[in-house]
Amino acid sequence: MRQIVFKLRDGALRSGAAEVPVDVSPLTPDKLFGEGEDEIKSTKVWWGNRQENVERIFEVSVSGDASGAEEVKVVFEGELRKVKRIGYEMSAGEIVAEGSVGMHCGARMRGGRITVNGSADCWAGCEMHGGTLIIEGDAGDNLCACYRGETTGMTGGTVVVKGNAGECIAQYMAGGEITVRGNADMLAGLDMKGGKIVIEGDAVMPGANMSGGEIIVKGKVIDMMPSFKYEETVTIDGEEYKKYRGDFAIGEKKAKGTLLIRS
Amino acid sequence: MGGVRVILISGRTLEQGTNLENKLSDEYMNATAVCELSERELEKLGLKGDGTERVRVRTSAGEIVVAAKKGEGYPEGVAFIPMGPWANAVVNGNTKGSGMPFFKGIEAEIEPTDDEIPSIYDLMRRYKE
Amino acid sequence: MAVYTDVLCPFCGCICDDIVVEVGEDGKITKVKGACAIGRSKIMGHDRMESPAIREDGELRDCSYDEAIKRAAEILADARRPLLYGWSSTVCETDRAGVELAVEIGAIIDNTASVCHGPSILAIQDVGLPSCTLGQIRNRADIVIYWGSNPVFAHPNHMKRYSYLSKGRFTPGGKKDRKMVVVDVRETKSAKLADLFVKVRPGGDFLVFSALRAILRGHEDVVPDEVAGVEKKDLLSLAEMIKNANFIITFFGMGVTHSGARHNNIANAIEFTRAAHLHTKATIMPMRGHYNVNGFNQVCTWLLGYPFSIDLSQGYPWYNPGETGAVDVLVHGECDAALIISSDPASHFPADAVRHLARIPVIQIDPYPNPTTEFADVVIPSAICGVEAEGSVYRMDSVPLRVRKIVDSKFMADEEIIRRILEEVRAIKEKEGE
Amino acid sequence: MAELLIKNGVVFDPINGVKGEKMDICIRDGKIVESLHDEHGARVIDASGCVVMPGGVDAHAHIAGGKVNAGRLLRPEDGRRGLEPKRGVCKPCTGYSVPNTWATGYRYAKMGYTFVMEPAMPPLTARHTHEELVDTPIIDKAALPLIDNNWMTLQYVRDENYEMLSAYVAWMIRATRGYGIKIVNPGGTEAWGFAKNCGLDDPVPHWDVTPADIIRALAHANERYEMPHSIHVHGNMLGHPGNYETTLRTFDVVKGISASMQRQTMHTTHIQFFCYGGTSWKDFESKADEIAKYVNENEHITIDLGSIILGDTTTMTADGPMEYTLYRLTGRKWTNHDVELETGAGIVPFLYSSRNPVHSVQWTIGLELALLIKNPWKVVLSTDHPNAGPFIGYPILISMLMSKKRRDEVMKEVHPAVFDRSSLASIDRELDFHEIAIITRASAAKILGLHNHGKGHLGVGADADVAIYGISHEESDAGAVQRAFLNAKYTIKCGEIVVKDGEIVATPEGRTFYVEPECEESLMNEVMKDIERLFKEYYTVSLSNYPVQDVYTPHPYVIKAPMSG
Repeated sequence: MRQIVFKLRDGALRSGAAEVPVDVSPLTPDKLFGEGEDEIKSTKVWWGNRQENVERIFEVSVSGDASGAEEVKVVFEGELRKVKRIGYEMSAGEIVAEGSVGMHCGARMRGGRITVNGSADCWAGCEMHGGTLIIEGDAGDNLCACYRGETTGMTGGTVVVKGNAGECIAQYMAGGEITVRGNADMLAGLDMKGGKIVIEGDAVMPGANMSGGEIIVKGKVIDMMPSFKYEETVTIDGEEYKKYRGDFAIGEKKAKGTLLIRS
Repeated sequence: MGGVRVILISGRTLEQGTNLENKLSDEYMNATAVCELSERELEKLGLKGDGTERVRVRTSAGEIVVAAKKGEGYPEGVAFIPMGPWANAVVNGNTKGSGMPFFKGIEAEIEPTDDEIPSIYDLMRRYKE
Repeated sequence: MAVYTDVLCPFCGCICDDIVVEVGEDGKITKVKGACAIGRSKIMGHDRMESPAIREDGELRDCSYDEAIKRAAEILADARRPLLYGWSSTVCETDRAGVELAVEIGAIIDNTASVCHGPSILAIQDVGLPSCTLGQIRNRADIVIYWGSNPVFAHPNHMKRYSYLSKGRFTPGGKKDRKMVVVDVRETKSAKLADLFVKVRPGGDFLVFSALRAILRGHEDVVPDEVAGVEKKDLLSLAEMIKNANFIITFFGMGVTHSGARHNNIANAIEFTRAAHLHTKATIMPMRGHYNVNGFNQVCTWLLGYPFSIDLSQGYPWYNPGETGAVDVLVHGECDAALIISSDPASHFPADAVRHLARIPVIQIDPYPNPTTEFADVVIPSAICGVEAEGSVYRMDSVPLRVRKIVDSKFMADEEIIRRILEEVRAIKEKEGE
Repeated sequence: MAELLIKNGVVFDPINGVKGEKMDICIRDGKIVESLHDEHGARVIDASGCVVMPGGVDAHAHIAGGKVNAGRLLRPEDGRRGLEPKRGVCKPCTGYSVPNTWATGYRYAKMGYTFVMEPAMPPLTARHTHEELVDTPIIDKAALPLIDNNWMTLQYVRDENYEMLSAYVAWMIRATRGYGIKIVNPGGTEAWGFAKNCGLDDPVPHWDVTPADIIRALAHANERYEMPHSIHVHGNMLGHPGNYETTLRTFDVVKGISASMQRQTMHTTHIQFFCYGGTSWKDFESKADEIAKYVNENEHITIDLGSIILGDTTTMTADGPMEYTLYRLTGRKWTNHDVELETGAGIVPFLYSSRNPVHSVQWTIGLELALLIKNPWKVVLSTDHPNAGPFIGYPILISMLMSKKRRDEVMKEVHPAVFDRSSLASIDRELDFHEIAIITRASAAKILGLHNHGKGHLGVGADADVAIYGISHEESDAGAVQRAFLNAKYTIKCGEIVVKDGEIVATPEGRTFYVEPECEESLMNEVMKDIERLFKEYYTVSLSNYPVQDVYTPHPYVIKAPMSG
């Protein structure tokens, strides 16, 4: 087992009155498992419009050995809100972020596990295909959605958000499962085609343009879509839910989405 | 005298547009440092809405003092400030992953005040501090 | 005295091109005919920034163009995350130079669309845009819908030249051959002229579009009796109007892009248009604000593949409004220098964004002083495009036109200013041995 | 300018009858010359073991203008598929099927191409097309204005006033700085203004003319001048099962009209999309054999292939109703942009899937055509970029046309419908380098009439546009062929080395070619009265703001087209 710790140096991201984000997409178990300590420290990361050695920005410590990415644990420490693309495209191993993280955490992830001990900014788990993403705090907007122009978002994997989630989560979702313990803001599951979303709190206009998949809302629905059809009341785990089908705005043939709202 | 809770929207007006490239002028300030309210809201606030009275508008993003004016066509609970620096003093900058802040549909609280409307220079000075 | 006819108006996205301008012996404009009040005011001109200036000890000190350009280049060459913003009230030639500058320094480049019709662009990228040029509407449209848009104020000549009040081949009777519908949260001046006014509660547009789509696709049974403050019977009669039309156009404005679901409102408006197209010819168009806001989006798209909010820091274009928008990078305190051209973010950005802008070095290029000047560190006055400088512009319907130079000016044109800054930046980089 | 000598290459220059001969090419001041002034001072490229051809000429690729840009805008996801950071002399590149203008210039140059025809320029937005062409580096280019659905055209065709029509056409080509007459779904695009379409012999709604009338009249108008190119036709019913019959009838429309120059009277474009049999997508089949038969038997027609590259692409055409049909099939994104009084445009992303029987058969058709049409001078390689696939797929097509083995391999991977509904499996013909040189440069140059203006050949006086491919003229391995044609060893543009070892080393600006038909003044004055009325009553721009100004063609190459005698 190998552990690599990146501790953000105080003030390392400061440039005048600004704090310029750093892109840590090269710092995944996949990319680092075979590298020596010196190589890891001199890995280039983009900080604004120039590349820097990772060591200039993070204190780096490496312990243990690994024969593959799955035996690597990467830990990020410090004030991580301006640290972007943690675990970008990772396929194996583990990443733990000790604090709230910047945008695109776990985006395009295919496997492995990311734990954020804080909140995650927008586009966490975007276009995720596999693996596990646990966010102890809140998730920002476009969680598990897709980048501009794509028409398929998350296709697989598991995501748990223990706090609230922002707008447009899981847009164009096609597979996998998302649980939000708190509330989800506007348009959860927009354009959803498959997979499952469980929102334990409230949701605003969930399921618009849904053509497949399932959304379960345990709290209130604010602004129910006017283009869903009530079908029946069903019982899940001893609780009664109203079951709706939609979205009829896209036509009856395509309206294969299921929206379950606890009554 | 209590305040009222409204949904605040900002947008273009002809006067605002005409003075768009003359923003340091009094005309621009007169055109944009204004909150238009429906008769109902004005009644609740005990104001005439002739443009001589002032209100304080407060949102989660900040607060601003502007002139109160009667607006036509507004449903109850909706208030309007022409787009510009006074409106933006109370607009939240979080774009929620879209790049676009909420310039319209902002929850706001409005109350009468005797405080002065800040000039454009006062407003900018605030930002510099 | 000289008289210029068919002059193009450099104010809004309508770009009226039948203006008459008279110029006196002294080379000053004396009269503007055929323009709306806003356009006339723009062409006539008023108080200018007289000299380039650099801020020293808190005060602006007049200087030469050379000195201001050099200082601007130093600021930009030094920055880690510079923002180049504005670009909508200038010509495409400037925008092309701006893109080259952004590529050179690894900047974020963004235009005013990001606080205007940026959401419309995001929506187009999601679903597309069934649209047309304005002449199609003039000649064919029998239903004109203004949704969240108030043309009487924002585009005063729009109805007369291009839509409700104009006359064309299949609409020889003008407004007698058309019906006008206004959808808004308040009864605007435009709404008062409409044959049908539909009042939606603020933020409710998304729901109304979805209900109309379901109805147009034959599923009115699922729609509840009231949707976002609109009675179902009103939705049904609007849908009936649409089904019986020959050609419908929906013009939408910031009433939809600025509120509620923002870009998803527009995506839904476009989906509504597609549903209407099952019954008739249905088109939709954003009411673009600045005369060349579209032009910048066009230039950026052909040069960089994306229309606005582009981050070039890593050498290739990364496009992600919400992360790379001007408001985003300012509110997040990310950018460490800014060049603002033909725009005034101090007035038009939310307070949090302006606060950060006030803290970082700012270069301003503009014919006029404005609130952004209050904290600009370098100020470079420029010639007014369409009056003192010529160039390409794109109308709201993407028709490219060339605005003209009518009078001489002592001020440098925007394009030249940007090209000079670019040259200086290259010289600095060469010195640094990059 | 310094002299350049290309030594020891095996040269294929079909226009000059050079068929794989080892010979030297001398270059001075951007032109091919007989011999050098100073052989010792000249820069020498040793092309031993290489194939040398004139710079490639693309007769039909949508690379610039409002529609292309709307395609880029529509597809940021496509943009991300072709990202390349700035490097050396190159600016950043984006896009796979809809690349940015920089990438377009670089990628063509890397394939050894030096001239591209943008084949669909809406007159009202011609300025936009030219702005993008100017920003497309290295290559020379031209654009064809759409003149077939214009109200003025329809009116003159209806009135059978062909004199006025020819004057109007001349004015349009000059006003737009265009190269010739483009026709796209004549009548159908006008009908699309009210969401309708029409067939070759149906009356156009509100106009009392048929598409066939329009095509015939425009062919006559074109031949009144010594136009370098014939009418360039995308006919009616593109992409519909059973459309091959319409295609054959369209060919017949201009039969008997004599050309003013030594060339075809009609170039029919991306003909793959017009070779469909069957009555629906269920019994859809290739009719490439029928089309090839007609082309073999008649001299007035030339074609380009519009061959499919399997995979994702972006379809875009002025044929608005066709794109709407495609959108209804896919249910994905759809952009439509009708242009007042003139034309329209539709854009739909599309995936040609090897698992789909229709797409697989479509894929065979382009190859069938190239192999069944006996005379390669009637054929131009194209993908109707990006409609049937992006232009960077040309090397794939070349390798297929040169290798029966490669075709057989791919046929096994695609849907088996290709064995029943297409004749491709039974065709043994393999094109050689000479024939490839014809269909990728020489025939295109002749069909466009560019061979008289220095393009498509290496004769003395021609533009020094040369492609040197790092491959032996005896090589038969399809993979090696594909690699060689994707990244030229050298590309020389007007005497300047722009590509070396597959990398861009210089990015000069290319020229814009346009034609000036020379109409009699009195006739022109008369037609101007009609044009003035048209602008006043129906257009939303003033006549004086309509024509493209000089500034949009900073490097012009003007071809005069006098009235034909």
